[in-house]
Amino acid sequence: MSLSIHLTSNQRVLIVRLTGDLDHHTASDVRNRIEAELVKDIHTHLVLNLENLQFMDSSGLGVILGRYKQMSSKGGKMYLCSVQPSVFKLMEMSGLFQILPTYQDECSAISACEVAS
Amino acid sequence: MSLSIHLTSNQRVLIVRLTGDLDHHTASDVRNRIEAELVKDIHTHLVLNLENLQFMDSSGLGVILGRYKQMSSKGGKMYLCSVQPSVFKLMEMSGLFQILPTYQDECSAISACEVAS
Amino acid sequence: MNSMYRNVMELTFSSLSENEAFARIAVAAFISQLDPSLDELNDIKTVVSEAVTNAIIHGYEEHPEEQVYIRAEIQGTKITIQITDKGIGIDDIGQARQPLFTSKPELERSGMGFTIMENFMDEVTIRSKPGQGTTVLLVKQLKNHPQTMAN
Amino acid sequence: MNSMYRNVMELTFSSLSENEAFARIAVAAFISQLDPSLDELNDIKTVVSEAVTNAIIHGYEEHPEEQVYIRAEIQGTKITIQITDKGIGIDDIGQARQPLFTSKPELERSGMGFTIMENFMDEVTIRSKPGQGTTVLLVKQLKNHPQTMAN
Ligand SMILES: Nc1ncnc2c1ncn2[C@@H]1O[C@H](COP(=O)(O)OP(=O)(O)O)[C@@H](O)[C@H]1O
Ligand SMILES: Nc1ncnc2c1ncn2[C@@H]1O[C@H](COP(=O)(O)OP(=O)(O)O)[C@@H](O)[C@H]1O
Repeated sequence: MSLSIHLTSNQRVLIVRLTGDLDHHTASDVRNRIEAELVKDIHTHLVLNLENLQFMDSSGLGVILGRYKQMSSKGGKMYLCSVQPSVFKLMEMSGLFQILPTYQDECSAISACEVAS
Repeated sequence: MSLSIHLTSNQRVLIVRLTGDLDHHTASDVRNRIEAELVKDIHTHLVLNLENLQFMDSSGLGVILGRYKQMSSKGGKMYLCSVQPSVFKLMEMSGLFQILPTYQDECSAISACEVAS
Repeated sequence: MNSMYRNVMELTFSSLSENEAFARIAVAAFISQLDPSLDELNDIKTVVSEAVTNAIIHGYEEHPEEQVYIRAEIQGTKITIQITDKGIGIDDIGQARQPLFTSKPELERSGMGFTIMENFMDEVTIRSKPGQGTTVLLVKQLKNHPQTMAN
Repeated sequence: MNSMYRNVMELTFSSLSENEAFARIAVAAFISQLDPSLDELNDIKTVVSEAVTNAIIHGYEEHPEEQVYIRAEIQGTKITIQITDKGIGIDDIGQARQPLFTSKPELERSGMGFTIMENFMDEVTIRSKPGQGTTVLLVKQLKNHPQTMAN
């Protein structure tokens, strides 16, 4: 209820748009929805669009890191985009950007995936 | 903090615009601000613009009825305008509209005061 | 969420008028789990505001060292809210429930608090003893709403 | 609001993950009286979310019949928040505070909860006894803000 998850594709890039709050209660939904899509073996890369994410705590960091490990283990890329100030602060503080690049907008993140392919 | 009160004038009409929540905590501010203005004896009529009032309970009814009695006792008019659905429901239920007419917008309410003069 | 679902919260706070907004927002946030309509949410905020204001003004006569108690329970789609004070209590409950009756006209009270509670909720029960305090029990069955967000 | 101003609230709720959002919104609504900046409000919501989530996942291992307790106090512009569970407790508090340490990597925990609390608050005190439970005490002094709305 408090998080809405929207999945879409751009060629081999799975795009996940999150609206609302990402906490422990909603994190498992994010993991399950993404895994259910990835098992279809259509997508190589993952872009997480956080433009409409209002709130995130360390449970969000956990599910993002989990997806990052999953994509990396299969040789895929994962990027973030459109991170809002409050979420940015949390990510920066916890050093997430040292392993996970973030882009201004969805287009740039998708392009980065294509370059990486 | 939770209610902002904006006072302005149109000739002999005092216009009060409320933004936020009108409850017991904020009702006394409304009364005090209006009384402080009315003692100056510049205004004959009162228009309450509720376009940006998000919440109101029966303490709001009390302060509105108090101002209505005050204006009437001096032969002045008082009108409401731009009442939002949730506040409208409360006012209708409690029979407020039987004594206090409401108008679509501030202009119409001011005109009604002028006609009454 | 099946009909066996149960969730409870209890809230205690100082008898200060600035907590009226806090109390209604807290109860609304608790109820939000049921995905209520905006109308239902506003009704709940209004009745909580009425009962908490009564506890502060009438029960405790604005004594800030006193405490107001709220208990809210979700059972399936039924909401039960109890608002309690240990204040002066109500002598004549029948009179108190009358529309427009108020014991504090000098404070510009409208006397519509209980009438609004009765209109907005399915059940309103008042338990009160002079000198011991008052509990207002409010019950509402929410309609089931389709999820509004694509998910 | 002078420096002697004091306001207290206490909150108890079922150990259910849907109450994480409720708890942080309730505390934020309580704190709003001090007119905090958006940044301060978000910091408070985040640390409450961290501590409540820990109580639910670690303290009670997601047992829904248990209760989480919050006490929040405003003194002047200082906020003190206590989050308590009567759960399993913490053996080694020093280790628990380490960045990236988590006892539940299988649940994709990041191990950053306490680190975030320490970064966002002025003081973080952990009291815990194995088998008896955990209390996290969080203190923050708010900056004074000019009123942003014309009033
Ligand atoms: N918690 C309470 N403690 C003592 N008296 C109360 C309480 N709540 C209500 N009352 C009594 O019931 C009357 C009617 O309450 P209500 O309908 O809410 O109107 P109002 O608050 O405008 O007076 C009050 O004026 C008061 O005398
Ligand atoms: N309320 C609690 N009860 C028991 N153990 C806790 C509690 N809070 C934290 N811990 C322990 O401290 C560790 C670190 O907590 P934290 O930094 O929040 O990271 P995470 O929640 O991601 O594991 C937890 O993995 C757990 O072992």
